Amino acid sequence: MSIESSPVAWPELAAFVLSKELGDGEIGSPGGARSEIPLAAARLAQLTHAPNLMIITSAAGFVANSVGKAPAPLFHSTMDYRNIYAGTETVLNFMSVFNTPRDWFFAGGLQVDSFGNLNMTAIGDIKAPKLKGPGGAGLSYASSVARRYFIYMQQHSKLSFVNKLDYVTAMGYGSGPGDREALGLVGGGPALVFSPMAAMDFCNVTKRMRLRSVHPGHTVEEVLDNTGAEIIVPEDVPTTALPDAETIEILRTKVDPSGVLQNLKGAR
Amino acid sequence: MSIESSPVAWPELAAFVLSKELGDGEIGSPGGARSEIPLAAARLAQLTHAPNLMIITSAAGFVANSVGKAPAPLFHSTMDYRNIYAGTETVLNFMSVFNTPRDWFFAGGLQVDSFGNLNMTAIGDIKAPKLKGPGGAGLSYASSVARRYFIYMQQHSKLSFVNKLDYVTAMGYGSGPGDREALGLVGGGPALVFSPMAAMDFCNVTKRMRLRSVHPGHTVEEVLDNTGAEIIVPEDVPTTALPDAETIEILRTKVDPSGVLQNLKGAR
Amino acid sequence: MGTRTSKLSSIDLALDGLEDGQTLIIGGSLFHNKPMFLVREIIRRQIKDLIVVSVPQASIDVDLLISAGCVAEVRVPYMGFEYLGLAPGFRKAASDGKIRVWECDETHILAALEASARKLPSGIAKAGVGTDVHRLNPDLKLVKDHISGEPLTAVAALKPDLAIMHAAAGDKYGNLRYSGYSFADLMVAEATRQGGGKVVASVDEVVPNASFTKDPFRTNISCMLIDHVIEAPYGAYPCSSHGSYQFNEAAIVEYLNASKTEQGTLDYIDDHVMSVPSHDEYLDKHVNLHSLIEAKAKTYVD
Amino acid sequence: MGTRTSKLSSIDLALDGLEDGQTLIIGGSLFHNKPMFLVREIIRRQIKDLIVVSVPQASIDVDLLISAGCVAEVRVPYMGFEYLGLAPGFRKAASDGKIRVWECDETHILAALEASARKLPSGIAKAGVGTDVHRLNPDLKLVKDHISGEPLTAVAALKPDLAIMHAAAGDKYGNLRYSGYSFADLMVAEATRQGGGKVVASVDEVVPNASFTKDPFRTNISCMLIDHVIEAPYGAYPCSSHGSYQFNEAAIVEYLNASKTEQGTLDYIDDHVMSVPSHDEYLDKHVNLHSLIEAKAKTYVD
Repeated sequence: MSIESSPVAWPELAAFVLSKELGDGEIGSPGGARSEIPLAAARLAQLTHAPNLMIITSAAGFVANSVGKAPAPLFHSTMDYRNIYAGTETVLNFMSVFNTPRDWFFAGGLQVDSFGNLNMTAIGDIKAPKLKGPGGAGLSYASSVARRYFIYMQQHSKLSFVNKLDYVTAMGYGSGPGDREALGLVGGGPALVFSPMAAMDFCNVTKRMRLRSVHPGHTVEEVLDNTGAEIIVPEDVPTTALPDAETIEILRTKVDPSGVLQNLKGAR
Repeated sequence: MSIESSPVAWPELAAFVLSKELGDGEIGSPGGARSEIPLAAARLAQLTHAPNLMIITSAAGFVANSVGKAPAPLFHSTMDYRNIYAGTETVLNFMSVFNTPRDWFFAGGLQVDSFGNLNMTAIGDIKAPKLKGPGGAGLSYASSVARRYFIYMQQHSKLSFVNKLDYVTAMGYGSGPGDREALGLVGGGPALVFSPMAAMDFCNVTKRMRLRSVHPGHTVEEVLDNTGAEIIVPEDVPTTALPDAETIEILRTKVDPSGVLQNLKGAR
Repeated sequence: MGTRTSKLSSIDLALDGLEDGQTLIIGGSLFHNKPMFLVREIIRRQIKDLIVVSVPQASIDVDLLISAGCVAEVRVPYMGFEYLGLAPGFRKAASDGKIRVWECDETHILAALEASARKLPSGIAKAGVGTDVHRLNPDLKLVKDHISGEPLTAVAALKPDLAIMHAAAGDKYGNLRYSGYSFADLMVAEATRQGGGKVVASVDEVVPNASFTKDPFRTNISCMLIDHVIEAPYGAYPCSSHGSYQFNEAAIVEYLNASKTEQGTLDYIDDHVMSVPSHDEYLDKHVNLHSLIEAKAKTYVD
Repeated sequence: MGTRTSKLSSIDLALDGLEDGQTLIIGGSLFHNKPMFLVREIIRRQIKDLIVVSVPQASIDVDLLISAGCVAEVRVPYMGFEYLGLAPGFRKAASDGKIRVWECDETHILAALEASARKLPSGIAKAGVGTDVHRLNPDLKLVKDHISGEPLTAVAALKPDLAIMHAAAGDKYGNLRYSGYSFADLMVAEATRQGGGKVVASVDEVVPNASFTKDPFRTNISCMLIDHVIEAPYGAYPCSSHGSYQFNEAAIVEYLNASKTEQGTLDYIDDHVMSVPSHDEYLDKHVNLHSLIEAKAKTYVD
């Protein structure tokens, strides 16, 4: 079954896979590119296996838990005021946003390399870049303190998965094991990379990116043809599991009742 | 006329003299020893010559202006919740208390020397002090940033006005001109010292304490007999001016309607 | 007894002293609480070579200033339109080498602002360690921690000349209250005021001082940090006044579409800024009552 | 769908893990929001050699712990009873060399807590420059600013093992709301949680979670920072729960008077702590309804 013919849209699959990464009692921030997806992932986790998970809506300082609350629509932005109705229990003063735990956060990037380092700065010569990125946002901060984090890449291509970044905006595992510790980065580094084709994690020993699963409708060969970074490919790479009917039901009735994920550009 | 026979109690005189030091539009914090007096001074200033003066009640983060508001009683402590009724317009989050202007603040001390340096730490050997003071509070912080500050000494004696402090808790003018600048202290240093006997300012050139006025009922000789610090004594030292009837009226009906200052221990 | 001085100001008084080359900091974030009325006024005055700062995110506010030729340097951790795309004016000017980009993380700007607010010479952040940012931005210095010796980033206190921000309500003395989130506006005001700069706030509505004394825990920014208050209803339009009215997505997309060509950008600036010399005229020309009713309604969910 | 876990705890569970020699930080300031019920519980457990921290001010909370022999080191910028006098237990123990005093300014403790909250190795303050504090307290290091080179004080991140605080209201998940000022409690919770320690709050009243969702701007401390909540009505007594009930001045003076002699101190501790094994018994023995009505009334003015 390909994703095109699957019962879930591609952003729904992303939200589902990411939600399974989030543990009960954890505290984290959605955000990054396409923040609808991580926000949905976190709410889905709360309403399934992680009822004590707390969401901090990044720079908007809303701290929320949806369990036992009336369903609220999903919005495109974590800064949307209406997130106040999605189980917000505390509004942090802005500086306190940076004084709170991050068991995880979500990052995006123009480029990622095989050690999970990210470029959000620019492609090409910085003085006249081919593509000027939006900037570092809080990526370097969050990647330095968060217990772990998830990278969401909007495209899977040889231009976005590369062996050498044009610029390092946020450090993942640097050039391998021990680099984070040597620099005193207290956070654990990236845990998962999610793209339209596949999910990748990192080898515990080498800290190199490793193909974890390929989404329905895609193949290992296709992923490698579109990956410029040297990644580890295990002998058996499973297909990314789809959510069961009950989870889809929760996603569509409680997390995203207005169907924002299904209607995202390129969702199908 | 001596202070004993004067129409004002001694803490009222202190509040009056200190209020005259405060300029319109300024922002500052009462606090320090006997905070009723600086709080009354600041409110009196608001209700007389400084209607745009804003009071920050030190560590309690209440920002207040009494102009045009119903009179509220004066309380012994700037941390008393009831100060909320004394024209409080903003409650600062605690860390913001340290991000706000200080045109002035009030300090107390166990000892002061002739350059306005203060000891709040201890008298005697620090390992077994004769008198352990309450500690530095926020004196060193505030004295480093405030545009100027006022020192309120509860006693005027050779033990409290000394040439050499047992410990420097907050730096005034150090050992003279240029010392603050050399250390990068952006605040201007102490402006006035007020004691039960006299008011003292600091010579612009030498930064040494200088007798400015002697309170009714006291003499220059008496002040010097009770001062262990070497201070400048001008040829003519006036008597500290008493408030006029109108000011006393404002003080007693609007600033301190319940007579807290008149009933302070040792007020008469 | 004297009376308190009103800080209700004309726009001319509020922007008096703003000069080419100064450092301007803008409150709000992304599409929210952006003082767009004040941004348009600055463009109309054709101020040049500004160093523009905003944290954590800027969108149409800074992008419009860039497109209008007011900006020499951008200090914004995230310049973009989030789910609506990248920032067209910023991208083009950066690619053409027409602006300097002060590369940074949120925490670098915040550390620099906090240092100013606390009258400290510099601030520190862990962000930047292990990245290229120190090479790209020499104002960010890779240092060793005073105690542990581990690598950190140090940054000098940032003292803006002028801060502009937008709140839902203010009184004539300058107390400000937001309906929704106030983002970094308090820190922006603290850093600017403590650094010796001027703080100007537009508000949707001027309310009595008693509105603040009756619930001072709700005051977001104290009057002591504010120099000028200007009543500008819907002064954040087309951005939101967070919690009071939603941003107008269509109006922001209109800007993005216009920005696809140079002529489109010029026409947009003429239509939305230069040809409407006052806020009233701007509202008359570009904001209809129906969209405001909708923008208010969009702050709720069923 | 799972359900959320309640953090409503027994006192035994809440204080589990507290050991001799640990670092204890106490919320509130002076006579306000002091978690006196928890302080008494710690004394009853006869914990020794604590490093006790409180900022900006401590009074009967820390003084009682000292007099009861629980304290090895005091890290409090101001230890005293303000207009009621100096701190008797602290003064005596300091003069007798029975406790170490970590001399400091408010901003030293705050910089150390903020460093912990932000997961930074150290913090800086201008305070201390030009004073004797670096000589008296070697944990405060006189350093040169990374950028300007000017002298500053650096201090390592402070990571308490246990924080105790008192709020007016809390829900079973740990969200806290104060009626009046919350002083440094938010920073205390942030620093302790981020530093790996445990945060315990007593509340006068447990309220429904909906009480927080209906006005989340009023929540002072988020449940994500709190490990245990204990309902203890009048748990701050004889101190205030700021804005809910006033401190009982006579009861505090009673402590000061008792502390004039060694026997008086012992008797006080026996009477107010050791002889009353539970909060209910404490309230029955030492708090009468009339004084509570008065304490409530004293939070208003006419």
